Amino acid sequence: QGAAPIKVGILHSLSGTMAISETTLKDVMLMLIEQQNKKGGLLGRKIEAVVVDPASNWPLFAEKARQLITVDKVAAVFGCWTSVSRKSVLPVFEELNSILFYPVQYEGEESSKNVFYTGAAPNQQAIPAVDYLAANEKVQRWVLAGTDYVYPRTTNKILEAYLKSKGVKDEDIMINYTPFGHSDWQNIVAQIKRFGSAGKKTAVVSTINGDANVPFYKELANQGIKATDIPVVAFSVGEEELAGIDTKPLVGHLAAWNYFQSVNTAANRGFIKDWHDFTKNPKRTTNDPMEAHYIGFNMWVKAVQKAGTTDPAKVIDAMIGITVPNLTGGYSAMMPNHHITKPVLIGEVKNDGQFNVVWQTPGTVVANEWSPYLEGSKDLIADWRSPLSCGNFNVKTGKCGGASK
Amino acid sequence: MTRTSTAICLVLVLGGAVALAALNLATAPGSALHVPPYVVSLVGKYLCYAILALAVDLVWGFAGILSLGHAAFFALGGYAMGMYLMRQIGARGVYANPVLPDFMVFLNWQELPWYWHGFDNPLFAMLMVVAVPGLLALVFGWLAFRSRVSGVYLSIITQALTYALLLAFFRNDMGFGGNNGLTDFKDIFGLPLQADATRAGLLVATAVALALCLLLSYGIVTSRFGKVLIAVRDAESRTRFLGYRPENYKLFVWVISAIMAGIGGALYVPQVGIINPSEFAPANSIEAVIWVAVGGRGTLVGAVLGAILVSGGKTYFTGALPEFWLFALGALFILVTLFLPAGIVGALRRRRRTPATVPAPEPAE
Amino acid sequence: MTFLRIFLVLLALLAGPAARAQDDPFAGLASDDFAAVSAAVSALALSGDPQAGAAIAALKADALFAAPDGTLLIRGDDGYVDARTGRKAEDVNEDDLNPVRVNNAVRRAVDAALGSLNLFAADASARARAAEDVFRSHDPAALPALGRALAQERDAGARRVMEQARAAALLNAEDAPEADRLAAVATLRARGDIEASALLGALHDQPPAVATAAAEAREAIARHLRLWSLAQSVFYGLSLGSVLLLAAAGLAITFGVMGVINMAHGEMVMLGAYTTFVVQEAVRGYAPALAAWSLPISVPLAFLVAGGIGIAIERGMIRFLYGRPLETLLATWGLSLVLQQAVRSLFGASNREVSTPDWMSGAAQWGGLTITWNRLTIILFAIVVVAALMAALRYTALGLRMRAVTQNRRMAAAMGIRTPWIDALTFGLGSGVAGIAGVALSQIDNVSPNLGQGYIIDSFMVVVFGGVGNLWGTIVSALTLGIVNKFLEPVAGAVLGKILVLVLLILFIQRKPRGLFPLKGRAVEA
Amino acid sequence: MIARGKSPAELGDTLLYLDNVTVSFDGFRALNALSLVLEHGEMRAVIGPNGAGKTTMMDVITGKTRPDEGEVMFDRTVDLTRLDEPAIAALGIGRKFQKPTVFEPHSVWDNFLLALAGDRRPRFTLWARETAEERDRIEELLVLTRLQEVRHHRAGDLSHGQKQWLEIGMLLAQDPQLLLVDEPVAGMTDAETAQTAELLRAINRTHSVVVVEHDMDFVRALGVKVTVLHEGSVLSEGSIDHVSADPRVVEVYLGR
Amino acid sequence: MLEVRGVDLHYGAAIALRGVSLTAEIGEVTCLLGRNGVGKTSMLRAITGAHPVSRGEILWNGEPVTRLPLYERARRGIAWVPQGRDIFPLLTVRENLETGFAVLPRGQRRLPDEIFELFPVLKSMLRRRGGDLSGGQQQQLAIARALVMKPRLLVLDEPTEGIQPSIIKDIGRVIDLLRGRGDMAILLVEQYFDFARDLAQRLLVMERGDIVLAGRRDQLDEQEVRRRLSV
Ligand SMILES: Nc1ncnc2c1ncn2[C@@H]1O[C@H](COP(=O)(O)OP(=O)(O)OP(=O)(O)O)[C@@H](O)[C@H]1O
Ligand SMILES: Nc1ncnc2c1ncn2[C@@H]1O[C@H](COP(=O)(O)OP(=O)(O)OP(=O)(O)O)[C@@H](O)[C@H]1O
Ligand SMILES: NC(N)=O
Ligand SMILES: [Mg+2]
Ligand SMILES: [Mg+2]
Repeated sequence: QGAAPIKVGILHSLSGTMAISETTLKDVMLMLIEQQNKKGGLLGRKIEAVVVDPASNWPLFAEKARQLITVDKVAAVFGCWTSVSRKSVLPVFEELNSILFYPVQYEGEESSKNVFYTGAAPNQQAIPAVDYLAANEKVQRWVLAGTDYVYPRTTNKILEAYLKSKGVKDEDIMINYTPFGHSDWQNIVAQIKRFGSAGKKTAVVSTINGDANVPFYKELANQGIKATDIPVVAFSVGEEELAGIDTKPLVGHLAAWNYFQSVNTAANRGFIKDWHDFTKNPKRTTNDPMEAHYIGFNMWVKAVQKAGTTDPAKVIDAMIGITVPNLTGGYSAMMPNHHITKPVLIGEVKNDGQFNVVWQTPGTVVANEWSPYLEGSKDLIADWRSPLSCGNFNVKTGKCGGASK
Repeated sequence: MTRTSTAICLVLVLGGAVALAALNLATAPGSALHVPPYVVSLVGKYLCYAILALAVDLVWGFAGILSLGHAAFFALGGYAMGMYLMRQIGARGVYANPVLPDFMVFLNWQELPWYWHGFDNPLFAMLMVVAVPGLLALVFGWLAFRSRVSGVYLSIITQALTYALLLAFFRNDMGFGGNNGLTDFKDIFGLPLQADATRAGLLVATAVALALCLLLSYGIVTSRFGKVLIAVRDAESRTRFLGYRPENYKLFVWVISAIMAGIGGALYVPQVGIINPSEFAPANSIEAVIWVAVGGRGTLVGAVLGAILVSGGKTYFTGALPEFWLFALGALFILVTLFLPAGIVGALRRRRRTPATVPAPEPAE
Repeated sequence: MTFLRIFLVLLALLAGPAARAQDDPFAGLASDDFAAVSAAVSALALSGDPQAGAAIAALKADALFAAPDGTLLIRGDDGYVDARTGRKAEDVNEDDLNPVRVNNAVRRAVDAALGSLNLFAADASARARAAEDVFRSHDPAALPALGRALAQERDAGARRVMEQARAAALLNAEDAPEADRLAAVATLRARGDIEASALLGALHDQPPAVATAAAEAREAIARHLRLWSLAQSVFYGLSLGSVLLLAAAGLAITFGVMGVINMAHGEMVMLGAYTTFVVQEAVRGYAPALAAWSLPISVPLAFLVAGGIGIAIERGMIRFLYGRPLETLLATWGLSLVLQQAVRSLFGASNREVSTPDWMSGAAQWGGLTITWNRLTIILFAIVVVAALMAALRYTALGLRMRAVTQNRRMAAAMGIRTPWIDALTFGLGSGVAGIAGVALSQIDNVSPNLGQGYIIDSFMVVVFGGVGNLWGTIVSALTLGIVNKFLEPVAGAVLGKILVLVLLILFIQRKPRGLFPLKGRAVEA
Repeated sequence: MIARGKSPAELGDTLLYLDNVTVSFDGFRALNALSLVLEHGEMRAVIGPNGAGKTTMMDVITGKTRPDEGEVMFDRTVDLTRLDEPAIAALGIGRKFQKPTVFEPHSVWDNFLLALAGDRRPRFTLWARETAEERDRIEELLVLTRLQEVRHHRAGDLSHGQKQWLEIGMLLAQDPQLLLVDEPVAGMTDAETAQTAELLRAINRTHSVVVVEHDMDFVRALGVKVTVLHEGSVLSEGSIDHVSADPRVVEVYLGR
Repeated sequence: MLEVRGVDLHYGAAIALRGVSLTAEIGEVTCLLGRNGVGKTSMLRAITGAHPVSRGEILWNGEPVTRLPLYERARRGIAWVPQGRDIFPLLTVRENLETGFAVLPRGQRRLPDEIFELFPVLKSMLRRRGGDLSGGQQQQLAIARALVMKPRLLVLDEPTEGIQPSIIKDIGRVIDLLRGRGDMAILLVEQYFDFARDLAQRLLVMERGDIVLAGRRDQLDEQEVRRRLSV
């Protein structure tokens, strides 16, 4: 020991609207760092977490990112939840050539040299979920309900194109957007009910975000929409969100993730136990973005070991190809597009607030950071290996579009 | 708004900014005197906030209009600048579309909406920076002041205004990038945004803008116009019987103030690198009011001081006490109110004032 | 246990001798394949095995487990029971057990199976519910059971649902005669709700006459429902309005009456919601018998907690700020930050669960109107709270003193009114009412540190739109905003609808610069 | 007394003409078909019981209250009911309120400055500088109102009587054609009252004045025509001796 | 008996009363005279507790009340009719009157008929909002409101201001009547000298924050008093 510790930045909102989701991620990072230190640290040095609070304020994210990198001189940053916060810090990471691990499922359409996306791209979550419903629940009519922002908009665009490519007709798709924090769902739920009464099996694909979910599910329960009638499959509702809801009336509604707390593997059992010990709370839940950080952190550790340094430029190069075990019994690999491979799991809500995994992909799925279902991006690929080293290479024109270095 | 304090403030703002910029550019990164770029952009951001605070103080401190929606003008100025910066990207966006910004491409927009036209021209864009907030303020103010909407009613509709804009800009269909807003700017007036020199230049430009706004405000409030304004603030109906038209007075400062806020926002965007609808959040406007209250309402200099101190405090506390900073900041607000009733500047100045300005608490008034 | 007996008898009746021939009707249940499990459930229901009902019920309750050796075990309050034999199982190694997993398809099969079985329950409402389940599954296999159930049904309500169920099943049967089908369509048309319409819409391979009748019936139902949907929108509006009203009522006191720009109002609401959470946990822990009553218990407690904190705030802070209304904005904003963070530190950042008692869950159907119990309760609750508040202010000596103090503190003191005490009580009352609102909001929204933030803007708008200082205005304003919102929402969408409401509000204030019910006259200018 | 519906030409030297003016508040008639004519250069005293409608009448003239009915003409041609307060003030109608209202945060000096006749538009006041002329005029007013010593005090810190004086001074500073003075001597000592009467008489040489007062000695000292209002209309009119002798006025107002 | 001993009162740095002493006896009307701005109102504020004194002592029936808040003094029988009336503008006339109940035991909370005999106009306006009344009506209401409290020290600040002559006479009669009952001390600030002289047993004249002339009505030289009241 003796050497100065390696600093790692944690950039998650601890106050404001996103604190609900992000606080847990800060905690899990502290746990992972503590565990790594117990194992002797990294390159013979201790790891030290630098926690800041960007307070759900997007420009503050950029400010704090800059502070972490230039003032605290962190080797890597684990952080952000919303896409806008990531967009806000992205130029900072690129300018200062540092590393960000982004652990949340997002809309794709991005690949930066300095960001490692450990959450799901749309094809690692949304499309398999729709396939599941079509195959197993014989769904023919679709409600795409989301909060009005970029992630749901893009996801729904992709899903719409995908469903149409499968022969679903226009009138069998209903798209509905609500504001952030929408709390009065009476009308919309009734509308869904009406839409679902056309005689075809109907399902709701929900990209409703955070706060709005509790009142949404409460209203579903109240109006008596059961999963056996109109199932709802959500991409942003995990164990953490369900902790705030009485799930008895919601049994059978679905969520698509790459991890569920209920997955019964030795790795996961161990992780949950560590988590409970660390938080001294045997009831704390785990969720998908936590697993993403688990994977991301382990990948970073491995890459640093491989590169023999924490110098971001070297670590970035070392990252590609790193493979670590995930918590669901398989391995995740960092691909040249800076996204990771993930299994896709579909879970049904149980009455204890956990999910019952009813389906999963046989292997892992590689992320389509550029969606083949969108006009503008279907010709783009990302590959950060030299000589290509480009986040948005247009295979048609053969050029690395834009200025992304 | 005494002459001396205003002068001191001007010198500090201008001198400080120039010094920081010079130390950033002229010294080597290792040297003891070196000012890191982080500090340059941070101070630049504070000064933008100070412009907003000044704008709030002008209407609140002197015309009695408690605007809980001033950040809307700030954000509109910011969006105008953001649209210019967006157009500057040209084909360097991720989709390499020479005309459409990235967010339009991936949501399958076919052509640039009409209101985006012209923003590739810097002059036009700068005109819009003042025109858009100014026009909105003109229309809104004309309606409200003519109908004699005042007090909390006015405050709440300003809040409704910014909230409505927040929701509107959130909508992807509006064509302003939805929740993500506008980002990924490359350069401004042909200069690369990430260059230290550009940053230092922006800092100095902001300081100059702040100084001009301060001078302008000082000129306004110390003129006879300013006296009428104060009379309007405290006895609006009485001024009417003297033949003054309070609505015109209010409208004038309101529009000036909105334009100032817009300029603040326009300078803010290139320095923080993003503009998105959360800038319209009512909480932001309330924060601006709080800067003014902390610094001292109706003192101009106090607004500048308050904005810098509170934002600086926020920067410091969110880093040093990430889990408890809200306690610190909240307590600061409470303590300032209780112990410095006229704000920091007011407290420094409290000498000749009789307590009639500030009625004694229990049991008197 | 009567239930179980009837159920077993019935199974025997239903199944007949053929089913008994099967070897192990339980075999498919332990499968990993949900389709196989579904099939097994249906088969088991028909098998007539005396243990079938218990096994299916256990499946529904997630209490059926499979051991590695193929034994199926039902987990009960006191240990495990072998599903096949009904005997107590010894030496169960819990670690080896795998729960029999259920998905929606299995659940549907279970519901259908239990539905047919419960048609003979002792309780008429249970029979009606069972018939409703059959209606939804509209499984022709249930027809014989329905026929028998109908033959002995006395209760008119249950009978009606059974007939509808039979109509639904019949239309989906392969061999029903056309006349019966037409009669079935008429029955569904008479039912007249969305479900009936859905069922009719899903029909295929019907004789032409039936298809035409079904289409006509659907149109008739749609016409009928359109009228009701107007009433439905009004209900939604009232319901949203009552939520706004509750959220704003406390503010109408602290801001409307006292003139304190109380930015911490939302946090008082939040504290009320957390009180509800704590009460619920305490009741669960110490007095589970009272579980259904934890909400009513929370009401006075939330009032006391939020009110008490309100009094403390007034004594510690607000009282130094009278005569400086704008400074209260700054101080209470600071306070709201502190309270939010305090709750976050104490309870964690994530949502807390407050469950809905049974008597408040679900919905009643009234014609084409769906009335959800929790919303109805909240509407009534809001009316009671606000009426009590108005009465207290208007007719009690305390109310008079509160108003006197807030209009002219010094003169009120000169009249012998203990102003500090009244100030504290008034602020406490406003905060307490906010706390009560929190109890109601815990039923429909997140119980999180951010709860209050979501309502503060709306609350101020409601109070101002109604006219500051006018409780009656607050009521009308809240309900109007609620209804306008709910009429705009379907037309414009939720986001645009909200924007429109705000713009309308801004324009409205131009016409009425002091709100809906302005205080007029010299009294105001004075 | 006054013929209804006179054409402008017939109004002769009339400055202010109220005809059949009615104002009600929630059904209560504060003014009830009130008619009143004031000549150019005239000073009129208006008296009447509390609540007779005197202040309301001033509210109507200055545009603060819109009458439900009736005509209010100024200078024969201007219909005051169509104008708002600043427009009426700009015509040259100034007012002193019953309850003194001054600009509390401003000094006494600035109160006078703001009241001085002059361009009221923002674009003028923005550039306006205090002229020597203005300074002289304010000094004069300070002497007249005996506020020299408190010239730099906040107006809000003045005693009640001092505010009364300040407001009278502000009214003079406006130099209006018509002065409406609501209870100018309330709270003044007898000596001050006499002086005020003197002052008003002096002003009346060049201005028209309507004075409302309850102090009969003061009204007598003014020596002008008196109008007695009661329940919103004119009860009696004439010299002070005439109206004091009117038994109805004694009954409802003066008392025995 | 009310005794004021050497009271100073400041508004911020400005002094309004300098070591003033006075007494007011029960069963007497004591009248305080003085030009504008000499400190009469300030004196009454000191006595009622509306403004704190910076020095000196105030005794009411021998008990020091100097540090007691307004409402405690009101509960000891001190009622105040302030200059500017301070009507509760949004309360009805009846409610304005009922605010006086706070100092009364529960059984006595009735509006005495005598106030309506004195101010008949109030009777017809019970449901009107106080703030809507005319200036003079408000003044009447302010006096009536003080009487509801059944005070033992009645402090009136220019009660005749803005009131029509006939009612001024009535008010004079009432003050006399109240004094005549012998259980109340009355302290009256007045500019209207004739009114004061007719009512008062003792006269006090203030100048620049101090009492410069004091004595029983019959002992004082009326010309001297008048001189001090003019400029
Ligand atoms: N806004 C209002 N609402 C209700 N009543 C009003 C309003 N304004 C005035 N009044 C009533 O109208 C009547 C006339 O009031 P006004 O103030 O004109 O009387 P006044 O003659 O000036 O009396 P005073 O001599 O007491 O000042 C009074 O009875 C008053 O109560
Ligand atoms: N709230 C205040 N703040 C500062 N100064 C004040 C305040 N109130 C009164 N003064 C000053 O104190 C002095 C005495 O005022 P006070 O009101 O006691 O006079 P007064 O004798 O009642 O006069 P008036 O006859 O005009 O009512 C005056 O010079 C006045 O300017
Ligand atoms: N990336 C998301 N969920 O905002
Ligand atoms: Mg009057
Ligand atoms: Mg006085």
